[in-house]
Amino acid sequence: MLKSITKEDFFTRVGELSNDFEIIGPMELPLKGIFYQSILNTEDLYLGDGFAIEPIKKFFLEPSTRLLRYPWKNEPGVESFSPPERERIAIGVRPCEAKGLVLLDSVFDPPASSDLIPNSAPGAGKKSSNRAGSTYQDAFYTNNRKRTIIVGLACGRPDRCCFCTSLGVSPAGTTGMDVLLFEIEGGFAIEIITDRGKGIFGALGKELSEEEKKLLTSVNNKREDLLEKKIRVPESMDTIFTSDYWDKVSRSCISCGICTYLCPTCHCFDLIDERRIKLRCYDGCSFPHFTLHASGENPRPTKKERYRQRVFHKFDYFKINFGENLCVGCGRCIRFCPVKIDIGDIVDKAPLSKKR
Amino acid sequence: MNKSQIPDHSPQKNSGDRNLKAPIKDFEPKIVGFLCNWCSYAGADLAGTSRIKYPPNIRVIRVPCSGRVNPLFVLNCLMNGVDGVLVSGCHIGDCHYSEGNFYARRRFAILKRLLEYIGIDPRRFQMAWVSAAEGERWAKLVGELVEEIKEAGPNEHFGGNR
Amino acid sequence: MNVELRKKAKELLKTKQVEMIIGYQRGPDGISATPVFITREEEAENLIWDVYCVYNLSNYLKDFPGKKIGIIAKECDVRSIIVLLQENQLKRDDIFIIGVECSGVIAEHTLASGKESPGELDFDEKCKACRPSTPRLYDYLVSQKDQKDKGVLPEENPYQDIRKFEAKSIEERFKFWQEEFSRCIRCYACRQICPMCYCPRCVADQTMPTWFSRAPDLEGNLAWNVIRAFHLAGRCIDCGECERACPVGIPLREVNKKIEKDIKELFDYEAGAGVDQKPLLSCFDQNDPEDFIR
Amino acid sequence: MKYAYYPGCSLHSTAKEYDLSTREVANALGIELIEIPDWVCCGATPAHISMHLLSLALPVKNLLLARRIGSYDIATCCAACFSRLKIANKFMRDNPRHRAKVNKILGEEYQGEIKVRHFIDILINDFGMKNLAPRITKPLEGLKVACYYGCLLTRPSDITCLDDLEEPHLMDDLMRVIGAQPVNWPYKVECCGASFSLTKTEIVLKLSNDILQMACDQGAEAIVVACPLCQSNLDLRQPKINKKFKANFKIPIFYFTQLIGLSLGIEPKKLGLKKHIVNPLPLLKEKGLLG
Amino acid sequence: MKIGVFTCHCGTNIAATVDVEKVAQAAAEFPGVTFSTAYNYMCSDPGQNIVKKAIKEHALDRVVIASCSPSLHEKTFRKCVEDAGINPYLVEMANIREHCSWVHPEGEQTTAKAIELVRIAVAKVSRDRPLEMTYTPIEKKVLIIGGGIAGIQSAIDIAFANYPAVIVEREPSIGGRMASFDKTFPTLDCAACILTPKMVTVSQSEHVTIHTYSEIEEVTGYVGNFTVKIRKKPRSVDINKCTGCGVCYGKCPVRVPSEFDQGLGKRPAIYIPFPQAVPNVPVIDRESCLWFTEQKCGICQKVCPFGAIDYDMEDEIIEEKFGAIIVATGFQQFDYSVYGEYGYGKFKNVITGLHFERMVNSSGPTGGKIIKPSDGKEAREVVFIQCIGSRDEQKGVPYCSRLCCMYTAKHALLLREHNPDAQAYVFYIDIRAAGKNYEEFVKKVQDEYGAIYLRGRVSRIFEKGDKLIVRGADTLSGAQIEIEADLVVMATGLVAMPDAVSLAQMLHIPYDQNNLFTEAHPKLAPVETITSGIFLTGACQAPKDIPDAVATASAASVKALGLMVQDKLAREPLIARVIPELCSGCRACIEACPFSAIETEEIEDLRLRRKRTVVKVIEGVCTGCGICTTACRMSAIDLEGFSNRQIMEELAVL
Repeated sequence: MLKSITKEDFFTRVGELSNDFEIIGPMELPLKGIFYQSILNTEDLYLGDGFAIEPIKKFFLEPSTRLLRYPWKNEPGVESFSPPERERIAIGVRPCEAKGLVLLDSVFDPPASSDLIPNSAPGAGKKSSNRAGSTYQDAFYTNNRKRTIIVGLACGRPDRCCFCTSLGVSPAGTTGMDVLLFEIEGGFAIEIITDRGKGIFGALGKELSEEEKKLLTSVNNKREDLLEKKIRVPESMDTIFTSDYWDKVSRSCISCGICTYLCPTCHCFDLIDERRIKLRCYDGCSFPHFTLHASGENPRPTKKERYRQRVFHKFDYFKINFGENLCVGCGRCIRFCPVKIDIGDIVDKAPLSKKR
Repeated sequence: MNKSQIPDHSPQKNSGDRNLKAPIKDFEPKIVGFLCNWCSYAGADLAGTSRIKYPPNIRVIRVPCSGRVNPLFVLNCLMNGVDGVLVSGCHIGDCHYSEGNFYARRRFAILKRLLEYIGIDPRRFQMAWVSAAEGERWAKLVGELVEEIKEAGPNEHFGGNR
Repeated sequence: MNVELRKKAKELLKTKQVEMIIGYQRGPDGISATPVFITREEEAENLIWDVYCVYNLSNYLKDFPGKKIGIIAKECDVRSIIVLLQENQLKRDDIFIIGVECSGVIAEHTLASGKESPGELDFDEKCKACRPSTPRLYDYLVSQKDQKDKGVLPEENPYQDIRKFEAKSIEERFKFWQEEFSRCIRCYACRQICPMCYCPRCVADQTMPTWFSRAPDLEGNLAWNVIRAFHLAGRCIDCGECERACPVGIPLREVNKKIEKDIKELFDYEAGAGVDQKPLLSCFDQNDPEDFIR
Repeated sequence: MKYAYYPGCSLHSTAKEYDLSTREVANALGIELIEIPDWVCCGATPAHISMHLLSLALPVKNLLLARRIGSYDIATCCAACFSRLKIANKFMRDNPRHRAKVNKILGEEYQGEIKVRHFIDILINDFGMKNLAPRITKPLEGLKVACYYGCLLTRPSDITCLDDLEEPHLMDDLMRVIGAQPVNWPYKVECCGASFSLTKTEIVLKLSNDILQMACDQGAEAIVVACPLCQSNLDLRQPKINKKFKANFKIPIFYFTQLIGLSLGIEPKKLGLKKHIVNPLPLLKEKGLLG
Repeated sequence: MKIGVFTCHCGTNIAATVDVEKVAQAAAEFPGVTFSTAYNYMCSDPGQNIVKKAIKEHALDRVVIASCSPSLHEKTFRKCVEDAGINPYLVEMANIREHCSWVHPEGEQTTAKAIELVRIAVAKVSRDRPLEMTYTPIEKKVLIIGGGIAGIQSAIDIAFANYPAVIVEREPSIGGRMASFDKTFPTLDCAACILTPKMVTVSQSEHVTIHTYSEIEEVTGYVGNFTVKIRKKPRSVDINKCTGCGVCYGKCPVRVPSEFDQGLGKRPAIYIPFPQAVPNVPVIDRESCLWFTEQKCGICQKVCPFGAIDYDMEDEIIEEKFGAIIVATGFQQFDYSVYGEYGYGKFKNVITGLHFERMVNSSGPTGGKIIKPSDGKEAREVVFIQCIGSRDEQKGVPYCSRLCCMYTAKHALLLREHNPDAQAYVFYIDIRAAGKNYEEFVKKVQDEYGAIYLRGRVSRIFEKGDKLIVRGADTLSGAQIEIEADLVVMATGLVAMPDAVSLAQMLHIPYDQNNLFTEAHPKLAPVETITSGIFLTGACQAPKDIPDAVATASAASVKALGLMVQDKLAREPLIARVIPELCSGCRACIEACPFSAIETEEIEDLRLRRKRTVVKVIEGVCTGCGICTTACRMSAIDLEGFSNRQIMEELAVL
C-alpha cells in the first residue's frame, strides 16, 4: 500500500504513538553526528540524508544485556532477568540496517519459529538455509524484535562508502521493514508493508496516484545509480584461505572494535561476570584477545588471522550456514575505520584465481 | 536451585531513572579507607585501645603501604556507589618502606585533580597522613570525613543499578 | 621533498639498513593519506609526506619485534618513539627514524565536509599546541624548505580551554562528561591506536579481577575513560590519535591535556622529553606538592 | 656592537668624568652606545628602602624605554644602577606576583628578558681583551694601581653574576692589559661607607681611611674604581681624612675607563681628568704618561 | 571451599557493644561459610582448640577470626591453623575490637558494622592462596668496604665469631684517617698506640683477608648472595716476596709531597705511607716514579734482595661471593678553598686540622714543632676557626660535623703543650661537646690552657707582611676583633667521599642530599640500610668520632653475623609476584622498587609465539611493600596476601 502524507501529519501521528510506544529514532548531536536514541520530542527526530553512526542493531542485540544474577549468599541460587515489556517503534531505519536485522534473526531468532515477523524469511531460492539447523531463540533478542515496529527510511544520498547494491540490498529495499518512508516534496511517501505497519500508520494519508507511483518508481530506480561503489562478491573464498594477501591487507589494522561494533550484522558476544551478575557484551573478532584460550594459546594470534576471520565469516562461513553474505554494504566499517581499511576493496580485489 | 524472575528496566540507562538512595536527612555515608599497615592502621588501632569514639561509617581495607593502593581500587569504590574513599599512609619520611608514600602522593595528586575535572565531588576522594601515634587524629579525621560527605550527599551518580 | 624521502627510503632498503619502511601513501580517496609498509625498493615510489599525513605510525613499530624498521616520523610521533624507548618497548638500534619537518597537519574530520585543499582545511587541534618544528630525534632528516611558513602559530596558552573548563561548577563538569562518555561504545579504538597502549592485556580486558564494568554504561565508561587517561599520565605526548579514532566524537584530548597540564604544574614533568627520563610515576621528588593531603 | 646606554644620575652630575671617559672609550673601540631617551631614576637608595614596588617599577620603566629603541643589551657603568636594574630583572623573571603588579602599573608586559650589562663585562666578554690589547698605544707602564670594586658590583653574586664575590679580578685583568700594574691587596670589596655618606660621615671617613691606607701600604700609587660613590668617597673626602687622621694621602682615584682611555691615547682633557679633587696629573706626569 | 568463622567475645571487650552471637549467625549465611561459632577468648588455648577441632570436624580449608587487630594475633592464628593442617596463609582476621567495639557505642549500628567487617574478611579469605615460606642460601662471608678504624673493628668482630671477612681498602695500607692523628680526645691517648694493635690483630687473623690498594668494581646479587668484583690496583711490588726490609725506599731518588703528612713532608716514589703500615709492603707511585715517567732509574728493582719489584704488574679483577656487606668508607675533609674570605686556600699559613695533627705529631714531618709553613718559623699566635663547611647552607653542608669542637679543643691544648708561649684563639658558633668527659675537656682547655674562645665568625683573613690578619666579630661583647696571627687552623667539617654516590648506586642503597648513606631507620635501624644484607658503619653514614665509629662497627658486625649464623634465609611469602603473560617489560616497577628486588628475564610468549623480556621478583630481596603493583599499569605484578583479587573481592561485598 503506497500513500503520501505531509510531514506535519506524520510527526503528529508519531507524537500520538509515543503515548503507547517508546519511539526510537535518529537524532543529530551538533559536531558529534547522528545517533539512534529514545526520542522524547518528535522535533528531535532527524530524517535527513545522513546516516547514524551506530546501526539500529544496538536496540535489538544490545551492547550489554544483563542475563542473570547470583546473590552473595550461602545458599547457591540464580535469579534471571526477564526481558523488558515495552512496545517500541524504530523510525528512520535504513534498508541496509533492516536487512541486517533479518540476518541476525537467523542466529538469534531462527525463522522456523519466528512467525511474528513475516519478512524475516531468508532469501528464497538460495542454495541452503540454516545449515546450522539451530532452533535456539534468544529471549532478549526475540523480545526486542517482537515488540519493535520498524519504520524505514529510503536512502536519498548514499556516500562514497555505501555499497549495499553489491550485496543485494537496495536503497529503497523493504526487507525487514514494517513501513518504509520515502522523502518526497512536502512530506513522505509511505509504503505499508506489514499488518503491524498498517496498525500504526494505516489510517493515515492518501493513496498515491498512478502518476505519483510511477514517479516514485523512477526515483527509486535512480537511487541505486547514485552508489559509486560497486564490488564483486565471490561465491566462496576458501581458495585463498592461506594466501599472504591477508597479511598485506591487515597490516595497518589497529585491532580496534569499530568495524565490528558499528556493523549492523556482527553479533559476536562475550559472557562476563561482574559483581555477581552475568552480562552479555559485544565482542569483536578484531580484538587481540578474541579467541585467547585460558591456556594462553590463541589460534588467531595475529591481525592476519583475525582480519581473515572477519572477511570469511561475512563472505564465506555465514553463507555456508545461512545462505547469505553477512554484510549489507552499509559502509560503516569503511567510514569509521581510523586507518581507512576498506573491506569492499579487499573482497573485490581478493586474488581468487590463485589456486590453493 | 533457587530460580526467580526479576524485571530489568531499560538497558539504556539514563541517570534520571536512577533510584535515589536514602533521603539526605538520615543519610549515613559509606566510606572506604585504605590504610597502610604500619602507620595509619596502627593509628586506628590506637584509637581503639584508647577508646576514642568516632562514627561507624568507615570500612577499613588493610594494605601494606599507601604505595600499594591502586587508583583502580578507588575508582571501583566510587563507581559502585561508595560515598567516600580515603587513602591514608605514613607521614612523609616515615614510610616503612621508605618511599611508598612518595609514590602514592604523586599518583593521587594526579587522580584527585582528574576526578574533580570529570565532575566528581572532591570530598569523595581524600588522602591523609596518620601515624601510628595519632589515634586521636584518626578519630577526628573520620568524624570530619563523615561530616563532609554527609554534606556532599549520597554518591547517587553511580552504582544505582547494582 | 617527496623525492628526497623516496630516495632515502630506497637507499635504506637497498643497503639493507632496514627491512621495512613504515610511511604514508595516498589513500583510495585520492586526498587523505594511509599507512603503507614498504619492503621493496620500487614500492618506495608510493611514499608521500604532506599535511594529510595525520597518523602517528609509531603505533605499528610493536608489530615487528626484532626487525630493523625505518619509520617516517614528525615531531609528535618522535615524542612517542622516545617514550617507547624509555619504556623499553623498542630497541634504538632496531629503528631508523626518517624525521620529517612538520608545520602542522590537517584536521582529518574536516575532509568529510567536502573541503579538500590544504588552504580550506583546518589544522588539527593538536597542532595548535605544538610549535612547528624539526623532530627532536631522528637518524635522517628530510627538511621541508618549501612549506615552512605555512605552519600554524603556536597557541599562546595551550591550556586555556582546560582552565576554562576547570572553572565551571562541579555539576556542569559532571554533566558534560556524563553526556560525552555516554556515547562511548567501548570499541577501544582510542586504546588500539595509541602507541603507548601496548599492555599485553589491558586492565579493561582483565577478569581476575575485573577492575571495572565492561558494559558501556555510565560506570563502566567513566571508569574506562578515567583509567585510560590516568595510565597515560606522563606518557601521553598529545599526538591526538585517540580523539581522531573515536567514532563517536568524545573529546579525549581534553582529558589527556588536563593531566598533561597538571603534571607540568605539579611536577614540572613533560612526557617524551628524553630517552633517559624516568617514568613519571616511578619517581618522585621529596618536595612534591601535598596540599591536598590532610 | 650596539648597546642601549643607561648612564644614571651620577654620570650626568658628580661623575661626569665617568660618563665622558666611557663614551670616549666606547667611541674609540667602535662600541655604539645609544642613550635611552627619557630615562628615569634607577630606584637606588631612596626608592628601595621606602617602597619596594617603586624600586622595581622604576628600573623596569627604564628597561621598557630601552626596549622601545630596539632589542639591545643595556650597558651601564654605575654600580648602583647596575644592581637595581639586575634586581628588577630577577624579580620580573622569577616572581609572578611582582611581575603582575609591575606590569599593571606600567601597562606593558615585561618578563625580565632584556640583558643588563656592566661596561666592564662588555669590554671583557663582548669586545674581548685579545682585541683590546693591540689598540693600546700608550701602555701605562710602571703605574701601580689598586683596583677597588666596592660592594654593589659583585654582590649579591647570584644577581650580578659579574665577578668573583670575594676576590674579584676583572678590573685587575683590564689594568694588566693596558700595561698598568695592579697590586695584590685585601680590601678590594671592603665597605667605603657609602650608605652613610650624608648621615654619618665619620664612619665614611674611618672606612675610607682604612682603604686608602691599605692601598698605600700595598704600594699602590692610584686607586681604580667602577662606581661613582666609591670614587666620591675616596676622592672627595681625602682632605677631610687627612685632617682627621693626621694623614697625608694624595692618591688619585681613577675610573677604570679613564685609564683605558689614556692607554688608548685619548687626550686627558676629554677624559675629565681635571674634575678630580686629588689632581692626578702630577702623578701621571711623574710616570711619564702624559706626553 | 569450606570457610570457618570464629567470632570472639574478648570477654566484654567486644561483647559489651557488639552482639557477638548475632555476628556469628550472620556469618553462617555468607557464601562458602560452613561453620560459624563464637567464644569468649578465641586466642586462649581453649579458644584455639575450638578452631583446631572445627577444622578437623568440618574439614574447613579457610578460616576467619573475628576478634582484635591482626597486629596482635595474626601470627597466633596462622600458627594455630597450621597446627591443624591448613596453610597458615589461609587465615584472615576481622578487626571487630579496635576498629569497632571499642570505638562505637553499643547498638544496632555497631553490630551491623561488625557483621560487615566479617563479611569483608570472608570475601578476602575466599581469594587467599596457600603460600610457602621461601628460603635462600647464605654465602658465609662478609665484605667490609673500607679499612679505617670502623672497618678494622668490624673485621675483628666477625673474625672473633669465626666467620671470614674481607677488607677492601683503597689506600696502600689500612688504618684510615685515625692513623694520621696524633692524640685522641678527651683522654689524649696516642692514636697510633691504640690503633696499631688492632691493625696487627686484623692482619694476623686467619679469618680476615685484606685487599689494600683495591677498589670495588661491581656489586650484583642480594642478601646472602652478593657477587662482588674487586679491582686490585698494581702495587708494582709483589706482596708475597716483599719482607718490608725498606731497602728500596731508602734508595729511591725521587721526593714528592707525602699524602699521609698532608704535603708537609716528603716521600719517595716507592714508599710505605707510614711506618706502621699494614701490610708493610711498599707501593710504587707510578705518577712520580722515574721508571714509569721517563723509563729510566730502576734502582729499586736492582737493590731489592728478594726480586719483589715488578714493574709489569697490571690491574687485577677478582670476583668473590659474600653473604653480607659492611660499608665503612669514611669521610673526607671539607674543602675550605670555596671560601674567598679565607683566601680561597691560597694562604700558606692557613691550614686544616689534619695538617695540624701531622705537625703536632712528634714523629711527623716537623718533629712535633708547630710552625708557619710559609717560612718554617714557630707559630705563636694561632687562630682556630670552627664550623668550616659545617652548618653552612650556602657553601658547605647544613649539618653539624659533631667532632670539630672537640678536636679543636684538643689542638688548642696540644698547641700550648708543645709551645707554652703560644696563644690559641678559637672562633666558634656553638660549642657542642655532648659526650662522656667532653664538656669537661673543653672547659679544661679554656681554664688551664688559656685558649681564648670567641663566639663569632671570621669575616676575612688577609696577609699583611708575614702575618695573617684575622678579622672577626665577638658576638658576646659585640666588638670587632682583628688578630695578627701566625697560623690559622680551619676546623673543616666531615663530608661524604667524592665517589660516595657511585658506590651507593652500585650497592643500591639510598643516600641523602649530602651524599651520606641513609640508614634504614634513623632510630631503630641505624646501621642497616633498606637493602637487606648491607650495613653501615662509621662516618660514611654521618660524621662520627672514634668511639661512635667503633660502636657502629660492632653493631654492624652483629647484624652481619645474625645472617651468617643462619642455615638458610627464611622470607615471608607475602611478596610480589609477576604474572609474565601480562608484563610488557616496560620496567616501571624496576624504577620504582626501593629495594631493587625486581630484575628482567626472557620468556617464551605463548600468545605471540616469540621470546620477550619480562620482569621477575627476586624472592630473597622483596619486602612486600606492593609499590611495584601500582607502578605497573597492566597489573602484571601482584602482591601475595594483599592481592588484587583479594582487595577487589573485599570491595565487591561492601
